Amino acid sequence: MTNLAIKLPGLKLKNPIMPASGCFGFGKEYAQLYDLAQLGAIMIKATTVEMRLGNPTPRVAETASGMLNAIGLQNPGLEGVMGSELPWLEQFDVPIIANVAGTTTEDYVEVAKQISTSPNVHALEINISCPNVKQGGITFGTDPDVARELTQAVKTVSSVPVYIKLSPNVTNIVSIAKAVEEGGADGITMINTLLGMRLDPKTGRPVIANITGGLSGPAIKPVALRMVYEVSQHTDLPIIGMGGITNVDDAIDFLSAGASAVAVGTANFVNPFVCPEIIEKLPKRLHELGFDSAEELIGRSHRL
Amino acid sequence: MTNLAIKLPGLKLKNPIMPASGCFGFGKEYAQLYDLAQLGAIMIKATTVEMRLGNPTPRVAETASGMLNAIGLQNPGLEGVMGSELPWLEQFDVPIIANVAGTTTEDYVEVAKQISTSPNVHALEINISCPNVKQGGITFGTDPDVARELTQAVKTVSSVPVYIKLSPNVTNIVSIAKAVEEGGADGITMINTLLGMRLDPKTGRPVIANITGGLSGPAIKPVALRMVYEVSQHTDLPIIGMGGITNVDDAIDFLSAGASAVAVGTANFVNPFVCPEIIEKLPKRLHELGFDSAEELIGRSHRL
Amino acid sequence: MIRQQHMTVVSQKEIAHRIFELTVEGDLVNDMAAPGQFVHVRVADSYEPLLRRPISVASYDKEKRQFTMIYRAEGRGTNLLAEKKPGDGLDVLGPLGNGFPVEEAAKKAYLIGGGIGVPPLYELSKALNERGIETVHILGFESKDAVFYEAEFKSLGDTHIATVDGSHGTQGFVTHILNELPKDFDAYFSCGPTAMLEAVQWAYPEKKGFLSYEQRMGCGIGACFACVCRTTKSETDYIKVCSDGPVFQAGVVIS
Amino acid sequence: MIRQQHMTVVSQKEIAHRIFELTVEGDLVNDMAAPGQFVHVRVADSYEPLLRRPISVASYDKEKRQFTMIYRAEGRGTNLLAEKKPGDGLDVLGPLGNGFPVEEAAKKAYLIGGGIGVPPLYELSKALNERGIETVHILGFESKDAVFYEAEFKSLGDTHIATVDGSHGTQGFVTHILNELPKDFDAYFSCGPTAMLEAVQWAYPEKKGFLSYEQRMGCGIGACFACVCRTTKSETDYIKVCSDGPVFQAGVVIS
Ligand SMILES: Cc1cc2nc3c(=O)[nH]c(=O)nc-3n(C[C@H](O)[C@H](O)[C@H](O)COP(=O)(O)OP(=O)(O)OC[C@H]3O[C@@H](n4cnc5c(N)ncnc54)[C@H](O)[C@@H]3O)c2cc1C
Ligand SMILES: Cc1cc2nc3c(=O)[nH]c(=O)nc-3n(C[C@H](O)[C@H](O)[C@H](O)COP(=O)(O)OP(=O)(O)OC[C@H]3O[C@@H](n4cnc5c(N)ncnc54)[C@H](O)[C@@H]3O)c2cc1C
Ligand SMILES: Cc1cc2nc3c(=O)[nH]c(=O)nc-3n(C[C@H](O)[C@H](O)[C@H](O)COP(=O)(O)O)c2cc1C
Ligand SMILES: Cc1cc2nc3c(=O)[nH]c(=O)nc-3n(C[C@H](O)[C@H](O)[C@H](O)COP(=O)(O)O)c2cc1C
Ligand code: FES
Ligand code: FES
Repeated sequence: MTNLAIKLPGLKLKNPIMPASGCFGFGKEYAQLYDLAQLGAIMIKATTVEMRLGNPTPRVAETASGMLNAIGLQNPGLEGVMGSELPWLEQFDVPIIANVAGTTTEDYVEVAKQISTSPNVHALEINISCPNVKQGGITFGTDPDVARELTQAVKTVSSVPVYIKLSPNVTNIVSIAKAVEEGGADGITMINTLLGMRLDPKTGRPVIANITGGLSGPAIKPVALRMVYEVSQHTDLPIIGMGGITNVDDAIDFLSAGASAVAVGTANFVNPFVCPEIIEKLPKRLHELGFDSAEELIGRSHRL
Repeated sequence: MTNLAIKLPGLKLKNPIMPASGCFGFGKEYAQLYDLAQLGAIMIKATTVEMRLGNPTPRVAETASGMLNAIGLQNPGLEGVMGSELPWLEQFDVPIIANVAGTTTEDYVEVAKQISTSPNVHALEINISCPNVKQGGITFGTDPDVARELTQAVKTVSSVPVYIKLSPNVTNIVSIAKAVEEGGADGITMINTLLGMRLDPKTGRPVIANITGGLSGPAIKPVALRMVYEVSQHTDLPIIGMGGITNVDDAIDFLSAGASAVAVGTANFVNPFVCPEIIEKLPKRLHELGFDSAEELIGRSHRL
Repeated sequence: MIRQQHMTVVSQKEIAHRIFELTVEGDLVNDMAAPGQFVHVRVADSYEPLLRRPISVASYDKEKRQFTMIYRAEGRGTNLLAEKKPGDGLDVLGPLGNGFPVEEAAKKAYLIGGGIGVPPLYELSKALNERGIETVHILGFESKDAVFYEAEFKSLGDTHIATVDGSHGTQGFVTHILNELPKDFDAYFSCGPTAMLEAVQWAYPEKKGFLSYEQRMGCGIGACFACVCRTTKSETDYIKVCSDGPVFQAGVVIS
Repeated sequence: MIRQQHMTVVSQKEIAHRIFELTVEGDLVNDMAAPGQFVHVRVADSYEPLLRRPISVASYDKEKRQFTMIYRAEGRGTNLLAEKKPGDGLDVLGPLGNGFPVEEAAKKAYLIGGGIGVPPLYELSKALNERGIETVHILGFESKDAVFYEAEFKSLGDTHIATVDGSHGTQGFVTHILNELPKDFDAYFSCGPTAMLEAVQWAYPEKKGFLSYEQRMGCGIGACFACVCRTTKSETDYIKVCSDGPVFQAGVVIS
């Protein structure tokens, strides 16, 4: 039997496949389609201290093999998430990774402190990389010093292990990764979206109301894979990799590049069953490749 | 009649469409297919002081709506380019933009000084952004101070206007653009490729012998467009925009975003007639959109 | 229940200029619950185009396990959809959203549609007529060659057509017709461009009305927050067009 | 002359396991100059897959304006190609490269092919036979179900088949057969995996040989420097497989 289990700080994953934050809401919609307990974990939508209504619409636009989004961190706020979303998710035997966002360090600290006490939240994912919030947000992910300090602040208050979600919109992602490692992070999740834009050729206007948006989907996979490959060689932190994963071979690629688990974002919109399908196919594919466990695959590209 | 002509430092373009450097060799191959005099200009393959043999193969790999390349600046060297490639191109009434590459500032200065004296070289494109050369190259494009100094050094020796080609693999492309503006650049060309990677899911090995490669093609268009939009608002330099242009509407988008002309790279491999086809379609499309000239379109997205 | 199903194309026909009528077959039809629901269609087994396209259910037949969509081939995705031939497969996610509440009409209903907003009104009209409710159809199109289903609607009740260029029916918008018609109906149902919905809403502030909205979509099932609109309820209230709608009572959605 | 042409599919047939024979029609055939040339095929009008696929010309008929490719449906692109049906269009760039120099054979030639390297040898064999040259075919495949064109080659000359698993012909590689055959030929021509080309080259250092190479390609016409190989000429010499080849004299290419 092929062993899919992966152990990471705070997380005993049945398998290394989970939906990415913002692409799965708080699970309710996909629970209509399949049993969420199949998933390795669930990364829930970003939570901020107060409720947020996000950006004006249109918030999404299609691009070649990708999409842009500028949702703008719409979420019911800490109270809503802890009062209703997380308790509802307790019915499923699946660890929750809570995605934490904010504008100031205090925001992050507040959300991290509180949400990490929820019984089913096994880890935090600190979103220092969302390109769609105007102040704060983005700069945390692009300056190593700021990233280190934020990591330290969040670590101090969190009751569960802390993963920092890195932005790809940087010159040197390894330096950010090292900074958050120094700051005490337990792990890294990467990558968030690439900053992009689409114009309407007829009018010349940006299609997304927010002008720019975050590029995700198969188009960005080569960039994501390269960054996971680099970061995994230069830090000791485990990585949850993502960016354009659409099928079992994409998941294999990220594990090979050095990720210990993977998250699937945009592909959920194209095929809502993509996560259970990858989970189902993974054992057979690992077997074909001559591996007895998912764990053996991790980082094999470095060993060749 | 729709007017396609564009005037840029050193360049009187019949139309704003030209092939991008490295995707058109030195023109010989495409001259078998159509009359090169139709083109607005030609950006020739990077030239280095000495002949270079480039990287081992495989040098290209396909990705979703894109491709990776790691050619490694293979070229016949200054002597070969000036002695045979450029003279051959003199038979066509088309301005040449010579792409200059190197490992040290001295390399760039040497190539710029000499190649800018060729009669049909009307401008230089300084490639400070090639991700496929191991030393030098990449760092010039990621540090504003280094970029400024290189620009100054090249400007001092060049007999023709100097365009700096920016790398998208940076946190803040506007700061690099401003630096090269301060350094005396006459224009900017952007973007070069995004650094990416592909693995073979069977073996876990990188497909490209050089491990990583530069991502180009439709996949990167949203990133390129966003960067042109940003840079054009923060510098006064004219921009030759590129990244994923495949058809007339893509060209329109880059002009709308603030580019004064555009270059077509990867699409030449998919459709070798892409440049003349875009040139042919442009007048009709401009007319449909209510414009009498290509020039009027430049930067219209900022004015809406 | 929402399903993702590989359905089979039964027929595809161009019924007006670049307007296609596409009928597909599969069990997913069993779960259709009301006129006005939509499906999310994957037009190609490729990453480009990547996203599904939302298309309304124009009519369905549970016995035959078939439903029909009517759409305009406009952009990349719908043009690819127009290439599908009988026997081809089609990846459909649905049925999605909540449809029109037929039970809200008592005696007479106005069905007001514009362009590619017209299709869902067809199944709606059938359902209303089955309940003995009189339907009047006010349909707007760009021009004569874009008009479709005129005969079908006529067979169900009074049908008025407006075209922007006047090449067929009244010249102008549906509102031009509405101004001339009596207000003797008890409910109206509308689907079309947002500007039209707004105009209709303003025209009948005192009537019970139900409007079907459009928004750019990601997931189509309520998970991604792409398709939200603010509401008149409170500063912080919002709806998702895909899962809370696409049909909303008039006066609720701020568009 | 190199052309890009929207050709028409005449026929498509699976002639061995996942091996397809595809015949297309168009004026581009007129420019074919020698066996061993290839074409660069766009398999879909989409950005994904993006790049063209290089496929050898297996045979061509100028009178009918048709040529045939034989390929293995393996990855994304060739699998899409396998879906093409008669009447469909196919965007072909070609003819590309330089073929085999038939004039270099005097009396008897060995044609040595492996797997999907076998197809171009078919047109070559026809051309050699037309010139009155005796051809012997030594063809290697994975297994019995991957063997194709055995009868076609037999009708042109002695034909020896090797399969890796021994399910048909000799067990092993083409080199196992070559070891047993006399060296009474004056030229050999070979196409197949690089390892096979190397082995063949080593086997006959004293003979005139011509080898057809494969490399990952971008443009296919010599502009992008994707497909280069170093040569034995000098430290700084190189060739491009697409435009200088794909056929090179034995001993030239460092692979
Ligand atoms: C609930 C709902 C029901 C609909 N029902 C119908 C119908 O019955 N018939 C019909 O012809 N059209 C209908 N539409 C509109 C239809 O979804 C768009 O025309 C279609 O998505 C355009 O796709 P494209 O490939 O032609 O254009 P592209 O320009 O290639 O589309 C690019 C992206 O923008 C999105 N998009 C573009 N236009 C629209 C739009 N008007 N609404 C939402 N998304 C859009 C696409 O879905 C895609 O993600 C409906 C829309 C919604 C939201
Ligand atoms: C000059 C030449 C002639 C050829 N003739 C034939 C032929 O007659 N019959 C046949 O079956 N095959 C032939 N090949 C190999 C054929 O090009 C590849 O099998 C095909 O490109 C694989 O595409 P795919 O979509 O199946 O695979 P994918 O894995 O989707 O391909 C991804 C990318 O890698 C490239 N690639 C993958 N394998 C190869 C390969 N072996 N050689 C070159 N590029 C590759 C593809 O072109 C594409 O750009 C030839 C190759 C060359 C260079
Ligand atoms: C619609 C949408 C909403 C997203 N919202 C969030 C979010 O709230 N927090 C976050 O950290 N990442 C968010 N992301 C980024 C994804 O989690 C993921 O990092 C990115 O999309 C790359 O993966 P993919 O290519 O598989 O989508 C969002 C992405 C999309 C497409
Ligand atoms: C095969 C290949 C070779 C390239 N070589 C060069 C080069 O020598 N110098 C350079 O400045 N850019 C080079 N580029 C980058 C292109 O000029 C262009 O900036 C990039 O590909 C984005 O445009 P595209 O998406 O239209 O290809 C190369 C790109 C490709 C695909
Ligand atoms: S489309 Fe995703 S929430 Fe409506
Ligand atoms: S494939 Fe471009 S040079 Fe050969």
